[in-house]
Amino acid sequence: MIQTTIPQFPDFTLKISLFKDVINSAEIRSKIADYPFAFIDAKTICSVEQLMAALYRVFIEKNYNRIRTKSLTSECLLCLAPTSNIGEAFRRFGLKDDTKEVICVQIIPTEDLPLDEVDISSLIDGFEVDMNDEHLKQFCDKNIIREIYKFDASFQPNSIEEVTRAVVSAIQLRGM
Amino acid sequence: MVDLNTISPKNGRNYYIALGLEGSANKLGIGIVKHPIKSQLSSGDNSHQCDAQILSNIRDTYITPPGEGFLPRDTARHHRNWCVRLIKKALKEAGFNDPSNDIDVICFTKGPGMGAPLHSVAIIARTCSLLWDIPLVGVNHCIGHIEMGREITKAENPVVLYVSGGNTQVIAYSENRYRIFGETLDVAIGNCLDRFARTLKIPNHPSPGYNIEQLALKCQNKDKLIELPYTVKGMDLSMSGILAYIDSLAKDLFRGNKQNKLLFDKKTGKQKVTIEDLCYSLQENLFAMLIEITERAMAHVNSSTVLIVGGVGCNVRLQEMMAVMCHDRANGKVFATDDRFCIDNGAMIAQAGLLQFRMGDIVKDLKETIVTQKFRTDEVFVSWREK
Amino acid sequence: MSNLHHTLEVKIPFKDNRLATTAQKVMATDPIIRPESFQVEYMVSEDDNGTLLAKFSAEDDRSLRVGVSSSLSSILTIIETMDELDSV
Amino acid sequence: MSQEIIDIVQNYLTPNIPITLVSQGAEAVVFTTHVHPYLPQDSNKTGETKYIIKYRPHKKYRHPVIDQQLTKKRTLGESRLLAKLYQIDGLKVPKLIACDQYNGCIWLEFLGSQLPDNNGFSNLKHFLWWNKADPYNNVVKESLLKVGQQIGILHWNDYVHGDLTSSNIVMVQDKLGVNVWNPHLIDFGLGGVSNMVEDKGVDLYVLERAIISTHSAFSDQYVEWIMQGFSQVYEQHGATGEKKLKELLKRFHEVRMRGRKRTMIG
Repeated sequence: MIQTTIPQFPDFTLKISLFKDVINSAEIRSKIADYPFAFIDAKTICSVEQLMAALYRVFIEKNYNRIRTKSLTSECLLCLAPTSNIGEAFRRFGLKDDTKEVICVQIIPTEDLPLDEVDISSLIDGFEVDMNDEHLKQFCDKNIIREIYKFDASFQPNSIEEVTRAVVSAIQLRGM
Repeated sequence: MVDLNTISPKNGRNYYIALGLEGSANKLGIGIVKHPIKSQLSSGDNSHQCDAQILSNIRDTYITPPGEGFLPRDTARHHRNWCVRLIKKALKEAGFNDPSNDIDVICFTKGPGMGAPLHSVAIIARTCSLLWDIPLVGVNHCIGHIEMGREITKAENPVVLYVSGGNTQVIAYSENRYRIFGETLDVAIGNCLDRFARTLKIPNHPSPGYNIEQLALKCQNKDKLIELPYTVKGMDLSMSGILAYIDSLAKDLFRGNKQNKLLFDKKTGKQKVTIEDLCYSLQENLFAMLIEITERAMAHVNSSTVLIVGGVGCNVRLQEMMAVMCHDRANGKVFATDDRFCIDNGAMIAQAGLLQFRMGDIVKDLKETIVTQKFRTDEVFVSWREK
Repeated sequence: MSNLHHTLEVKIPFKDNRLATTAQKVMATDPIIRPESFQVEYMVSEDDNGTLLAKFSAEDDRSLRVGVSSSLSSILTIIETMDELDSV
Repeated sequence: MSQEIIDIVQNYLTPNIPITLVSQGAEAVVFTTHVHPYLPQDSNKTGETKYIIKYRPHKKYRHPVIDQQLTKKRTLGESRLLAKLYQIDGLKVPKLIACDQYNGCIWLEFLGSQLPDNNGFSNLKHFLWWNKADPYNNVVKESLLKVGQQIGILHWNDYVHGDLTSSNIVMVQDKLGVNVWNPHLIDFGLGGVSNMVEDKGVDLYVLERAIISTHSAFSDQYVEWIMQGFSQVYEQHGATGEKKLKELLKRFHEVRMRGRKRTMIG
């Protein structure tokens, strides 16, 4: 599990955990509204850098523009997307009933720590593994990522680093 | 080394007298300038410290009725009708009644500008030169503005923003040339303001640009700006697109075209925007672009001072904005002259011409007095300044 | 001069040869813009003293009229300058 | 003035991101920092990595509405351009890390290093001065051929730099080869899409003037090598390449003759 803050926005602490062989994605999906988490389909995330780039954008929009979704965690899904279509962002990055690998992102006001501790593992029926590039590389699906971010056919990345570069650019330049 | 005393004045006098004739656009200007002999001007780089005295500086502007621009033929006729009278008046004001003896050199605007008006003044300059047997000097209009500005403000090596009816240029001096660093790619800013004034049918007296400035000052909602195209391209800028767009807005306003959501409220149809708002937005937009290309040129030659010349330089808002920019750049300074010199005048032509004369640069054959509508600032070899 | 059939010769009397020569020099300076349709030559006449001779030729009456009127208005300006400002 | 800007940017970034001023141009102010904008501290791979922050300060002389629109448009424009250029095969530009168009801030990969025996930062200007003892050595030749190739790739893909001086080309030491340097193009503030032969001619002319004004003794050979590298890119594209190259070199010659305004390069 990663616990960190975005240097420029220390008022919020981010807790990011990764689960594999999850069997109750359908159940989680139905109760999504009750939890202050973002649940992300790990197939769509190729590196920690991609996810952190999106979280950075969440706080930029929050502090200097306006967030377009209900909460910071839902905004995280939108900020992952290459366009500002909220519905599509949720559909693409959110959990599907059969999602096996799940990323769970918690955004907690730093001063509320540690009170706001919620035991995620009780909710997610799967095995928690280290949230790192190595696991993400295993779980991500390059074709889905190519489709979501509409990579040009001529762009044939031969490393995760190159995929990350393209994806981070799209995230930073979303929809404006 | 620059020796500004290369040529000595007539009859052993210790001062030079130059008569300047300006008529490149709708302003006819006659000026008489006196330079005392100063020993320190025999060396060093002091062409901006001639202790010039303006003995006379008379101007008559050809004003056209509101909604109309000035045509070359009519402007030339105006200049022909008034020029001789103004020369006589200027000579009297300066206390000279024997010009062939009192005057060292006759300077006239060779270009750039409108052909017919330039030509009508050149005819008179040539005639006086032959009658009085006094040498002639052809002056570049823009260099006239620059040298007058430098002499009045004592700015030694400023970046020059030349903004008038016919020109929009950012100029910096280097290696004996006034080099153009950025310029308009289509219409000059003065021309742009004048044409918008015509669309608004506001008076041309004292000048269309001045009247736009007054309307802009009366703008009520200064925080809500009308968005206009911002077209700076590297060191250059273009204004024809902005003019076309704001003209269409003004016409929609006059016709009460309710479909234009920008001008009329969707539901109530109430007018949201006034012509004062249009004038204010146009000025803020055009001036912001001018200052941006000026700042870019200043960064390029790392200068922190700006001299604004040309008729539009009288605009107080432009001067204000330029001052803010200069202050932010290692608290530089902006220099501007008042409308005696900012607007086309004869004294500026006399000043620049006298500098050329003192360096021995005079017309040898009348063919050199043929006027030219196109006369780029960097075509002139600036002999009166250090390399 | 081949096809410039429309011609006109104007004699302008000046006080003396000095002023006539002055006028001739001033007017002869400027180039002809469209030589194929209009030409003019200025000379100080030998026989009558102090007279400027202007020989106009043009391809049609319109360009002749336009050319002549513009020259004459310049010459008028020269004369006014002489009247008002000649120091002699 | 710059202290005022440093305070504004430091306040915006919070003390968590200490910054060092690198340069202040008319357009933008450039800082460096060791703190990545969003990667968790520990996984910041080398810890020692530096990042560039390019900040477009608010211009007090401009009406706030114009200022905001411009800052947003240009910050986004430059970021979008960098992202597109990064995907062009063979073109070396800094990686885009983050972009905050509301505050006019772009985070970029830091390129370049300090040249040995304090010859300064490794931009092309200093790099050529560093080699002035042996001005035509092979390292210089290879490097300048590569500089030409980079500009060739940029122009072939119909992009122009807009302010191509020798300070906007950074020499990056190759990880593998000893004394092998790869030129990268930086600062696309005035760059953009253009298929205009004139704009490309001006790009080349600006670089030539920059090299002449700082390395006049050797500039003929240096410019020749650059043009050689430049031409190689076009020549790889067969007949159309040759045609376009001829047209471009002709316009470059015209711009040079016309003494395009930029005759005096800082």
